[in-house]
Amino acid sequence: MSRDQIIFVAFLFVFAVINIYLFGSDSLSADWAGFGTFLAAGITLSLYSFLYKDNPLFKFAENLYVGVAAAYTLTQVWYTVLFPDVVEPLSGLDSQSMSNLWLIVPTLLGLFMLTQLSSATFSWLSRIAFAFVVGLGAGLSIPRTIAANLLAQLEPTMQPITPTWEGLNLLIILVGVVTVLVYFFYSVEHTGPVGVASKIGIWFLMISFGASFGYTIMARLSLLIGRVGFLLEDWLVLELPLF
Amino acid sequence: MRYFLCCITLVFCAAQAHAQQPTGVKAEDTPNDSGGSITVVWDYPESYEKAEQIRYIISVGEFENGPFHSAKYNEANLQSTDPGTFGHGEETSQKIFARITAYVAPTDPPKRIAIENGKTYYVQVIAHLPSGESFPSAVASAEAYENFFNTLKTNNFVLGTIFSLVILGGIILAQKRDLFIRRIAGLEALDEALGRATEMGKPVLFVHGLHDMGSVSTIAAVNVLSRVAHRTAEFNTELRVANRDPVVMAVSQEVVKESYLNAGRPDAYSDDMVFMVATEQFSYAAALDGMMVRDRPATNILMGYFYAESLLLAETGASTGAIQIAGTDSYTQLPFFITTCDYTLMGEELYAASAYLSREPKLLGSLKGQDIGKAVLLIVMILGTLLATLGNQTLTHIFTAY
Amino acid sequence: MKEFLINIDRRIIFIFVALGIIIPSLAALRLPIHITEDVKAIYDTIEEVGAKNGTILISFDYGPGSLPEVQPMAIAVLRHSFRKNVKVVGMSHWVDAVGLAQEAFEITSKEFGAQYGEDYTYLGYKTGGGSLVINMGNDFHNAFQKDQQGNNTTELPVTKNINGLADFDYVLCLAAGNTPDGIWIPFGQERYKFKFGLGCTAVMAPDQYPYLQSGQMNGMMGGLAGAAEYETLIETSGKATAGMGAQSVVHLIIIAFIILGNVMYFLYGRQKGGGQ
Amino acid sequence: MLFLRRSLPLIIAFAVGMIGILVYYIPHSGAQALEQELTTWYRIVAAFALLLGIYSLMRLHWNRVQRQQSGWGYSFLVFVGFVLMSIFATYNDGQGPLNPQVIDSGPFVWMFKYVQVPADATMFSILAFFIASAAYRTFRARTPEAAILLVSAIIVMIGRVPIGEAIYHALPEIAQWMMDVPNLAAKRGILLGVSLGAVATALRIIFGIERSYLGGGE
Repeated sequence: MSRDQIIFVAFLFVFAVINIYLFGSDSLSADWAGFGTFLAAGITLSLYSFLYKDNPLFKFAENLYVGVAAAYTLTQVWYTVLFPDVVEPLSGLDSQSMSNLWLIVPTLLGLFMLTQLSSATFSWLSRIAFAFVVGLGAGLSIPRTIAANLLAQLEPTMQPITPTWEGLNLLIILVGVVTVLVYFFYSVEHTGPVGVASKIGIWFLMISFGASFGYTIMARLSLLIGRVGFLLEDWLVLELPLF
Repeated sequence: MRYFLCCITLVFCAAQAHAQQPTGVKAEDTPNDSGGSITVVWDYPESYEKAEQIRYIISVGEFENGPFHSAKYNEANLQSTDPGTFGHGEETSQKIFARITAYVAPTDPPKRIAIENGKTYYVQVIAHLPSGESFPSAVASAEAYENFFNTLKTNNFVLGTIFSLVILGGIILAQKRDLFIRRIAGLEALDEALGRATEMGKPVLFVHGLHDMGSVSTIAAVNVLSRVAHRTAEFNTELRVANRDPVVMAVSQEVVKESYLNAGRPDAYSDDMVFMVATEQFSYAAALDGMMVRDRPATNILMGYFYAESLLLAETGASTGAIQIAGTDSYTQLPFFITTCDYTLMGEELYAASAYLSREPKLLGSLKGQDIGKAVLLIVMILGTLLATLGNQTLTHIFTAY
Repeated sequence: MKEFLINIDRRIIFIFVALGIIIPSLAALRLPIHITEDVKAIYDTIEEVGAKNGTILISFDYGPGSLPEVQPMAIAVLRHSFRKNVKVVGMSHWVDAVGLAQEAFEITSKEFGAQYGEDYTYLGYKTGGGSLVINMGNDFHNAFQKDQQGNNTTELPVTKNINGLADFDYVLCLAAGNTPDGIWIPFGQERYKFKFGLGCTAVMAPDQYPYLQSGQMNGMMGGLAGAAEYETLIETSGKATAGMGAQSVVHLIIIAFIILGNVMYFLYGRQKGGGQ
Repeated sequence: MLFLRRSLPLIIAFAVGMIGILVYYIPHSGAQALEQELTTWYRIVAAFALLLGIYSLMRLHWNRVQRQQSGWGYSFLVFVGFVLMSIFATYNDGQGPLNPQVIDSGPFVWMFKYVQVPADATMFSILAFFIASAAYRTFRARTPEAAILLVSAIIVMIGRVPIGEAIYHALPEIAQWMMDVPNLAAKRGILLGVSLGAVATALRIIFGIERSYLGGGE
């Protein structure tokens, strides 16, 4: 046996022993909830085995998850969109709900979309559906982007600069916004005053990327804290804090 | 003395009573809506204290001489804070307005009757004092109708139209002649890194992000790949292109093949240079990490849209000592590339690089149009702040989303 | 020593991180939590809505991948709402949020005896993103004709008087993706002018500051730290507060690694060129 | 035929795109009704797009299984998860697929809680370890810019956790200022640029200049 195989077997053994103890001592109840916690712990640890190296246990959990998650999406689409918004209104059509007949249009477009992966004879139908979704999405977004991301962002930038802390902050914000825009300006070479401005822009960008960087690290660590909490409290059933 | 004081109070009360009657009452169709609403405007009382005491009730009737019924309106509107409709001037703070959408008919039980379009309504504003007295105003009339243009969005419409014309104009211009784009430092770094791989006689690894061909970043990445492939063909360096999406793989094969053909080295191309690695995010990263450690490419190029796997890829690449050039418009992943790669194309720089390399009119023209847009925003912001500091907020108000 | 430090197996570093989280999790390391204005603003708004017995909309837009960060926010806000008699309507733009939202409602409604339909409802997931928000803004009952359990929204006491998004006293988005800046602000807040707040993963938080200053968003909770602040404000100790000790310790470890790594980098110089 | 394949999609994209823009500026009830109808359609077509995504994912794995490509066993596993979960969804805790979904009990909920949640939640937490390793081995101040980035990251990381205040009382305020001022400025600059880009891309789509979304075969 190779070293990796020994580690693998030892890992399974330790996991089994712990669980036998947990079920034996009634820390984990012998029902679906208890079995679920056992399974969840198993999946969690299988995924962490990636830290040692990429291995079948990790791939097992990862691929099982992909299938389950795909089916979960399918299920929600059926129960809260397709069934109540399409199937029910169309199957229960009567004289009062004739306006629901319009739903045939998006349903057909949706079915057209599914032809994309079919033979070449029909796949052009999917282009009509894509044209509808992408075209409408583009149209709806243009005025709203201008309102929410351009105008609404310009107005608070253009405020009176007063000789106070707030005024200073407003000035710094103005300098930052302007220089960052200069950095992302491609029609002029970055030399002379433009070069200086774009250099200042880079500093602002770097401070903000630093903030994002710190926050991202924070986020990943929080996730790990959450998982460790699950293993300690839900699986090993420890009363925290111990000391 | 006491008598004298009483007198003054009496005179003052009389004057006050007269002043309690709401003045300047005007009614008109509520602008920028689909009808069913009338806006009533009247003067603000002389002082804040008085305004606090008075309770206004609006009566609506279908005939000039009544009967009038009390109206339903949104109480939150009973003030003058709608600069979009009434402007920013000093005089707006001297007006009060209410939007009426229905009135209550005195039937049993009382019935809510909605304002109809195209029908004349007569309104009266009644001021109620804490003392129980009430003072009705003169009657005003108005008709509600549907509007065809939301004037609050005029600035939005104008800005959008101008910007659209600039972009479309830029694209048309770019089809006629080549437009100037500044030197992009990342592309020079790219050439240097490719040269390094040639010197060392080690392969170059090109890694696509996770998005499919529908994404702008993937299209940009493919344009960069075309340049990379051209160079590796010239330098006779080994190139490997890693993919997650089958369509991106097929497109990349075409692009690499064409670049090798253009460089006069069709013999050096094989389909195996462009390959699928894995479909799942972490499997993709893990497989590529393995490849980096085993084959130790001299140069790693990571282009496209990346998610959390960016760190796994760039960290392993850096630890093998490879020169790494990254480019992504995924701003959350940029910091990881900046700290682990030798050069990073940040956000829009990736698109600019792609336009620079492909010289496609739609990309070049669009980039140019966006540059003009940025220049306008830049000037507006500087001017607007200057003016605002000098006490003139006109420009700020023009560029406000209402 | 130098060789060891440079070529250290990364699995040794992994162990440091694991211990840096496990030990503080076992120990009672409680530090005072600093409240930021952005989180306080959300708390204050819920208080205000409670004072007038109003209704809020919570959009659950996160999946299990950010459960440890965002779920504590959901639970804390729901606790606060139910305690103050704020009515809550829940919905999702993210498909895998459904099970998590359900669980958050289940835990908190039991604690405060909140009644389904009277005090809260969960409408479930719908596709469409921006289109859905436009639909909800124009005609709420048309966008969500039924809740997840099949009840008509025109009949449920908590939703029957909601005709459009403007009728909500507050819209709070709990997000792990682009739903606030990609959907709620441009397609909803921009037009219907409702008060909007956000609870999001730490990854997203820095990107939201422009919207906070412009007032398009009135408050924000970012990441586990934001959730811990909210838990502190409502004076209940939840998973986020408990995690702050470990978070503090492990941040120090990471910072130490960055500094140590850079010191070595400047002492021994950079090594480049593939395959040392 | 060429008209149907090439021109018709472009005409549709142009028409619905222009309607999408114009109804924003028209408060008339007719325009609003049109907007409401079109967005309702959009939502339903978007649901089919999700189905398409799932179908193409499954087809990809099916091809791997069929051709027995290396690692096809894992692709098979995707199917196992998918089929099992779909059966539970159809069963719907005894209610069947034509009733509202049962969301508080049954094997479907169990699978979500004990398979999907732990797997998804764990996946990204793995990165915490790699960040630590990268912190030691690769997060380098290679350039002055990267140095600024790292210093800013360190300040924020200490300032946002309780221990920061214990180390130096003003640290949370400094971190907050960095977020509120320089970070905000840069993010707003990026936002303005990105929004202009987004509007430009949307315009190119509406005017049929950008066609990549229609797939190849032009």
